[in-house]
Amino acid sequence: MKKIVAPDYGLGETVKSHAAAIKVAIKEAILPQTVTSHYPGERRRMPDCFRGYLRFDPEMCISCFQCSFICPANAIGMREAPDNRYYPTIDYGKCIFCYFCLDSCPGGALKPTKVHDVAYNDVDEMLTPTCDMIDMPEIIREDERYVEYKIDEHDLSLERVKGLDDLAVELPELEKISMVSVCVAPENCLSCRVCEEVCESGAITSALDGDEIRMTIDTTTCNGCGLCVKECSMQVLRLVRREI
Amino acid sequence: MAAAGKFEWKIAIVNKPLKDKTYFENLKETVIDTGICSRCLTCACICPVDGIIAAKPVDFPDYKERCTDCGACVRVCPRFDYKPKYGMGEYLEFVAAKSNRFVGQDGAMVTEIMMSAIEMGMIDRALFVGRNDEWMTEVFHVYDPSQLEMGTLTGTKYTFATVLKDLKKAVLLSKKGVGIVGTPCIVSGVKKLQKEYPLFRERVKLVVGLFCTENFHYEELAAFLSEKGVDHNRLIKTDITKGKFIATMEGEEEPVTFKVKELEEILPSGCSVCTDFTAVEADVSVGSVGSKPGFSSVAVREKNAAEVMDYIREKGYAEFGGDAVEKQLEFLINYKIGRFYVETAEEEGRDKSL
Amino acid sequence: MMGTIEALINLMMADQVAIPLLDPILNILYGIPLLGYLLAFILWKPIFAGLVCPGFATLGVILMLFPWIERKLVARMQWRVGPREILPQFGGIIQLLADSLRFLFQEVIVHRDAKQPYFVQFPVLSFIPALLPLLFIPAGVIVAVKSAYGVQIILALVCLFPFFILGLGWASNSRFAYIGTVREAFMYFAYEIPFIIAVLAMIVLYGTSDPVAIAGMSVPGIILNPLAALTFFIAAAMATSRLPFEIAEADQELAAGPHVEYSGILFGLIYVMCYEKMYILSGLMTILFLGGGSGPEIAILGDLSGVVYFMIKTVIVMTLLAALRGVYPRYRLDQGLKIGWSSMLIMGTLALVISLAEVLIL
Amino acid sequence: MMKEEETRNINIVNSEPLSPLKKWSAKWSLWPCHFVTSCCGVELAHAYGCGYDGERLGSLAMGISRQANTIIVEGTITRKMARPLRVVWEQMPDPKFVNVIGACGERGGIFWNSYHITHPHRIVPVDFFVPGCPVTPEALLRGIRALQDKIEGDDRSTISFRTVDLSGAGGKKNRVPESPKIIAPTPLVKPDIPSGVRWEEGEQIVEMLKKVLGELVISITVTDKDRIAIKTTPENIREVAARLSAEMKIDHVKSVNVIDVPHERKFIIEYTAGSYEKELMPVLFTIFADLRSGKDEISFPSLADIWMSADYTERELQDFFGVKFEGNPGREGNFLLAPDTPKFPLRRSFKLEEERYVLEDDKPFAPVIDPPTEFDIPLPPGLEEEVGAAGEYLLLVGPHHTGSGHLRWIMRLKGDTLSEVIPDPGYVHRSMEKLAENRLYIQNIPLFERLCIVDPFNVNLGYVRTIEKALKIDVPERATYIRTLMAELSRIDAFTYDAGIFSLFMGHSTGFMYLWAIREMLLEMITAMTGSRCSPSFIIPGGIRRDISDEVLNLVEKLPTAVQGRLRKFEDIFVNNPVLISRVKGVGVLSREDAIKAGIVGPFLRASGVEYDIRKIEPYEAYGDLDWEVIGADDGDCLVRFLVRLEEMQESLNIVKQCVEKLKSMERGGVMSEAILGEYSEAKDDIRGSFYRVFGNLVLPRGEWSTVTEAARGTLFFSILSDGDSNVPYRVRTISPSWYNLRGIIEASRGEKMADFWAVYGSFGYFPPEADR
Repeated sequence: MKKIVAPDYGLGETVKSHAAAIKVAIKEAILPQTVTSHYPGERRRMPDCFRGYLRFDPEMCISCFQCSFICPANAIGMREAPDNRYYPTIDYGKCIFCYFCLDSCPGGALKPTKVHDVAYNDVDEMLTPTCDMIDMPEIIREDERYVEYKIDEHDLSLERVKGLDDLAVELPELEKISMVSVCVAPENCLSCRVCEEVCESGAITSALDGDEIRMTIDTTTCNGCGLCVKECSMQVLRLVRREI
Repeated sequence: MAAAGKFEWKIAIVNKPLKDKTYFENLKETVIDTGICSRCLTCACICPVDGIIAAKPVDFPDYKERCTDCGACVRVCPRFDYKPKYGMGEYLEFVAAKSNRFVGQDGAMVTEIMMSAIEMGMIDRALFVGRNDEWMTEVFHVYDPSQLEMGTLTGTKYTFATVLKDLKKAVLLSKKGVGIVGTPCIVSGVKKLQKEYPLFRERVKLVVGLFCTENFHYEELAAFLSEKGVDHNRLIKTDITKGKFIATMEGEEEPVTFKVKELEEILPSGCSVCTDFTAVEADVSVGSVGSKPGFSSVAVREKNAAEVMDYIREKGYAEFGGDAVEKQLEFLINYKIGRFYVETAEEEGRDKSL
Repeated sequence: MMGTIEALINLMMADQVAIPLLDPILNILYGIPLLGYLLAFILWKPIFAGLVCPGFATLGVILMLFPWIERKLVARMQWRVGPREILPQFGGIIQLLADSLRFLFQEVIVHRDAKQPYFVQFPVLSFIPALLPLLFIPAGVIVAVKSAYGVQIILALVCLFPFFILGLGWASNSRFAYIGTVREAFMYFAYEIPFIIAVLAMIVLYGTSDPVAIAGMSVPGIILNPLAALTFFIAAAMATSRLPFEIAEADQELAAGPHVEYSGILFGLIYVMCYEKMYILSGLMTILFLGGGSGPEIAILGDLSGVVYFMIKTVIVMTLLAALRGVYPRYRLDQGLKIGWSSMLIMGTLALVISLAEVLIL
Repeated sequence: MMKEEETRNINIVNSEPLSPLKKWSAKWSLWPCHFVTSCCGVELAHAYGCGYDGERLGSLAMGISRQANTIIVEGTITRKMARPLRVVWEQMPDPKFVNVIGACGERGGIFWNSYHITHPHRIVPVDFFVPGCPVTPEALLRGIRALQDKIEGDDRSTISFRTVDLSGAGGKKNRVPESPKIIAPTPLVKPDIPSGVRWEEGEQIVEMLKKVLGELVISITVTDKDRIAIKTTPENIREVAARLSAEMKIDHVKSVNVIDVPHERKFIIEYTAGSYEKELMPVLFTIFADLRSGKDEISFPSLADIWMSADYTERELQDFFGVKFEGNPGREGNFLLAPDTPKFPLRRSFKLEEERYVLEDDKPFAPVIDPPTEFDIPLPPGLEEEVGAAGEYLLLVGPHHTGSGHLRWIMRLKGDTLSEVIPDPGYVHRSMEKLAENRLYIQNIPLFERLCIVDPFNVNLGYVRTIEKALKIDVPERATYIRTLMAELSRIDAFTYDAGIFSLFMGHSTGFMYLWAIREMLLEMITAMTGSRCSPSFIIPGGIRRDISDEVLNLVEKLPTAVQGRLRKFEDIFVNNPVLISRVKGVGVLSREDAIKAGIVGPFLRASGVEYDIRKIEPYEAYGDLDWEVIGADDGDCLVRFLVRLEEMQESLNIVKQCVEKLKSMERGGVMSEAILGEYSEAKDDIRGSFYRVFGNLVLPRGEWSTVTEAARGTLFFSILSDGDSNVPYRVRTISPSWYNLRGIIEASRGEKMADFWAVYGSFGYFPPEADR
């Protein structure tokens, strides 16, 4: 263990350290290393991975509920859209911007933005319905420049660039892991058709076939949301990798 | 694994007598409303939407909205197509035994068998019937002998248990297997489940049946007992010996006693049609009748149960008191069969009179 | 009647502030009746001293600007910007105007437990010791009241300050204010004696206590007796509760001590008073140690040249006092007392000895 | 009442004839009062620190409510804090304004169903709500700007959306899925289930224990490496503890825990103790006993006189469970909880609001919480009389005092000398342990991160390591280095925060600002790596969420020298300042024995001469492979406590350097353990797209899993009790370093001068949200 010894000042050291303190103060008063960014006149340019307000793309959504399930703050509620599909809504009065939802979204329907400086005058307005999440939100912007923090070997300095920072972010496309639902234990199936009811893509269908019920999973339309697997009370279904 | 295209499987449709009604309505009309429902809750166990509840009588309150009409309840109901079982049934051995490890009613052999099965690794959980402070029954998943310390798991409960309602959950959570303890009707339910669905065949590894004459509805029994002066808040122990019901209460030296016969007035109709006293279909049946006081009679019927018994013997967990006497059971077996015939006759008579 | 006015005007005209730069305009203005009289009145040196400089008008400007200077300076030391957006072109120079107007318009809360009449009176009354010394402080040759005992009078009035702070704290009837008050009282005893000794040393050295005479000395006091200057400076820091001696107000410990219960314009007054005190002590320091308004004559400004020098020096001293906030943490009460009673007392005594020695030798 | 209040202040500003002046002055002079309620206060400090400098907008962070005109409610308002909020609001002269920042203050954020929070807009009228958790300083300033606009007459939200028509061909009505939570019925709850790890020294210790304890115990089990569970009975536990303390030199308690097992009608009372003797350092001794819960009052013998470090924790559990610890010196009344909190909220019979996953109407979902009706917080009964009789007086510091943080210190003063400081914590108690019992394992990562958002990675790591230990997962090497790097950045983060507050307490705002400049750099780094300034939730079981690019690594590589450059100035102006040295040297001394007794941890314990650093004695992550030293000292006063941490920061920078070097030489990618990813092995570079699929059904093996982690301020204890079936934990116990150190503050400040309390307080780096949990 490296031991620290408290300094013991004699008169000389006292004067010296007084002088050192004053020297720093004078130096900074004359040539300050100011690091202030002048919000709202300018705004900090955040990295692309910054977690701000979310955007939503209904085309990519598979209504798998995973964003809602994972949300630690229960800020995401799925709401039935006019086309009878369930889409997420976000209550920013609860959202903690952890982006667990974005990381969970298997279809890539949730997209990040760098919007984060928002004030509401009514707490009920903070619930953002799906239909508002699709386009970039507009915020009041008074900035004319954006600031980039530059850190080099010597110091942190601010680099000011004229112009507006684009707050929309396009994340690089990731290789999607595509899953499909299959029945692994048909003999346990109760033919309760809960899977069919829960299936948003319509891949699971049932039909009467003589004195039997024929359950079908259309593996081409199945989007692998996994809800049927989760809801099946006998656990006869399983998600497996889609073979390409 | 899954090729592009279609994945198909087929399930046979279950017969329903009332064609234009849903399966649950079928069940309701043929079993529940006719009073032959034993309240074993096999239907509640299998119901995929978890809608059937252990009310009095068993019900699916919002089946109009929630029921998917899959027929599973009808498929597994042991009373839907009821063939009463009776007698002693087949068994490999019938012994009197007393656990050395556990204290309970009589020989505490139910506990011993289950705990040994867990110890052997045959099962990883056992479904017991416990009770809360109000003496209402509740399901208890036992994983470890230490859970028995609180002492509400052993002993007769006399009221209907909801243990089967939890079976599916237990089966799905279990990694090795599940053991279940129940009255003959529950055992029949489990056997029906096992017959219908491989899931239960694979996972329910041990079914312990109890000797049973009847069970009561909690509310009715509670009302009856309080009429007799039993305060369930202070109730410590109940027992039936020699045709007498004995309830010991905290702070009172003299227990309340009355004749068992008196209980017949609140006997549920489902029990009155039951003729199975010894849980004929169980893997092993346990009861107190047939052996000397302090011992349990154990009728080992299946191989898995025999393995457990061998294990108990090997470890010396139980003291064996020789063979149990089948003769002593005859009275109760016959009593139950007799009751059935009287009831049916009565009912038929009534029908005729209408 | 007319005669009296005439005499008065003559008296005023005889002692006018001479500003060569403005002479042409002034000469025209003097000719306008009434306005001329008014102008003559204002430019009459004693009145000018009281109303314009170093009196009210200057004080007002100082109070509006100096906290801004302080905030800007400290902000600079602290790698930030300080007030700005209110008037970005001028670095937010009118920040204090907004703050003081806000205080003016804000509700004044006199809480139930306060000693109510005094609670309101003390902040107002405290202006007496704050304003009176200004009459004796000469800005160059301009002074309101000439007195051979000017320095002593200033000293006496300045020493009244702590009593008002004690009063504030007492009237607030709050535990934090109470502790702050006690601390203020303790600190008062600690700095007062070295403070007076330091001034005494200078009076001994100069052989006079007339501020005008002292300010007119050829060699500034700081060169003659730097130790006395240092003692005075530290004592001034203590008296104005600047860091590292911001012990009575100690924001993090006592939540502003004696001022904790004040709100609205009453707090505004106290806030202003603190800066007034600083202004007066800095002015005194300028006179005693920095040669008052002396400096290379700027002919075109006439008498105002002394005023300008005086103001520049005073503001520098104030800035130095303010800058301490950026450099030092806070002492503990007992350490503050120890410094007052030991180091500073010794320093003050030594300063007195030096003065005596200089007087005797020279 | 509230409706009138809401418009009152803006009406005052609008009233003629001076209204333009009033508006203008109010607009440019919005002084927020010092009312730090929760962790968003960190970002408030940033907004008013040198990085953003709120003073530019005329908004001077002024401490005192009487002189300020704005309250910025920083996040959670607990039931206990609700009272001061109303009081502060009422103390403030009209016109006054309230902004709420942070999700917790709006609809509860991550604590939305906590039993201890309230909604501030039901207590005071609120002008603006700023979303975020924590909000960014820019968002906070946007709130100020919005308020300025409102004063000028333009009252609006600063965001607007373009509504897109979603209507399409109606499909079939779909079934709503059920909750993803799996909760096992009547689970097995047992703290001493062996995990099957071979640990030979453990066997020897068990032998030793058996000799010492003999008949007093029921069983002694080695449950895991470095954890031994001793089962005893309530009657014997005092004797067991006394013998362990006397004969085995087990000298401190790391955690006291109560586990409610209602279905078995019992409570398990658990003391996790440890020793600062060299050879026993890493071992956790869990001593537990079953306590039958009957209908009467339940009591258990207190061990506070044997191990003083158990004292406050026992008091806390008394509030939580209603288990009376017989013999605990605590006063009557609640210690941590507000007077009107539901009784015994951590019992399992107390149910929280369940999550809803489907929004049926447009109404946002949050439980309705009635605000408290009384606004004073009672003192412990009898205290005032007692103090009066002793010739002392009471000074109540906090919770809205400039130097109190978010708790109340009840000071007993004799003259200027502190005879005792009685802590009144719980103002930021957000019931994390209870919430954790109701959430998926994975959802608890951000939850626990809110313990301490100035030390996010370490808290994160503490929880995640516990899960990894239970699942026996090995983390890929690259991930361990990144985690170590992050943990060290986080350590610097916490130090700069604490040192900043320390300098502020010492009256030195320049020191504060200098550190805040360094913090801006650090947060810039953390944002570049993770995307969030203070709450990254980046470390997940099996690795980290995504790999870090080389550009970011290049940035991080430059950080140490840049930080050191600025740090030198800080040292010159603050650390070496003779005024500071004279202020803190020899103040608040805790000797080695006192320090251990009081149960303080981390650098503060090391400053008292105990060589205990979990990173060294039980190296986790990459610490074993790196070259660094443990820093300590002997004096145990405020100065060395501060200097030790300062030196530790240098050591951290050194570790950061080494980590970056190593990472640069490593191949990119593969930062998730494939064992946990299962079929989703493509996600090993970036978890995006598979997060829920991988972690949604994470279930821990049955048993209790405990870890200690060296967080910035010391030992962070996590213990997860899993029933083996549920995907939510049965009980999570966490004791944070600040909670341990609370006792240290009390002990060190005893007998010091009143002003020195802040030296002691600051030197301990106490962070109330971390302590209150």
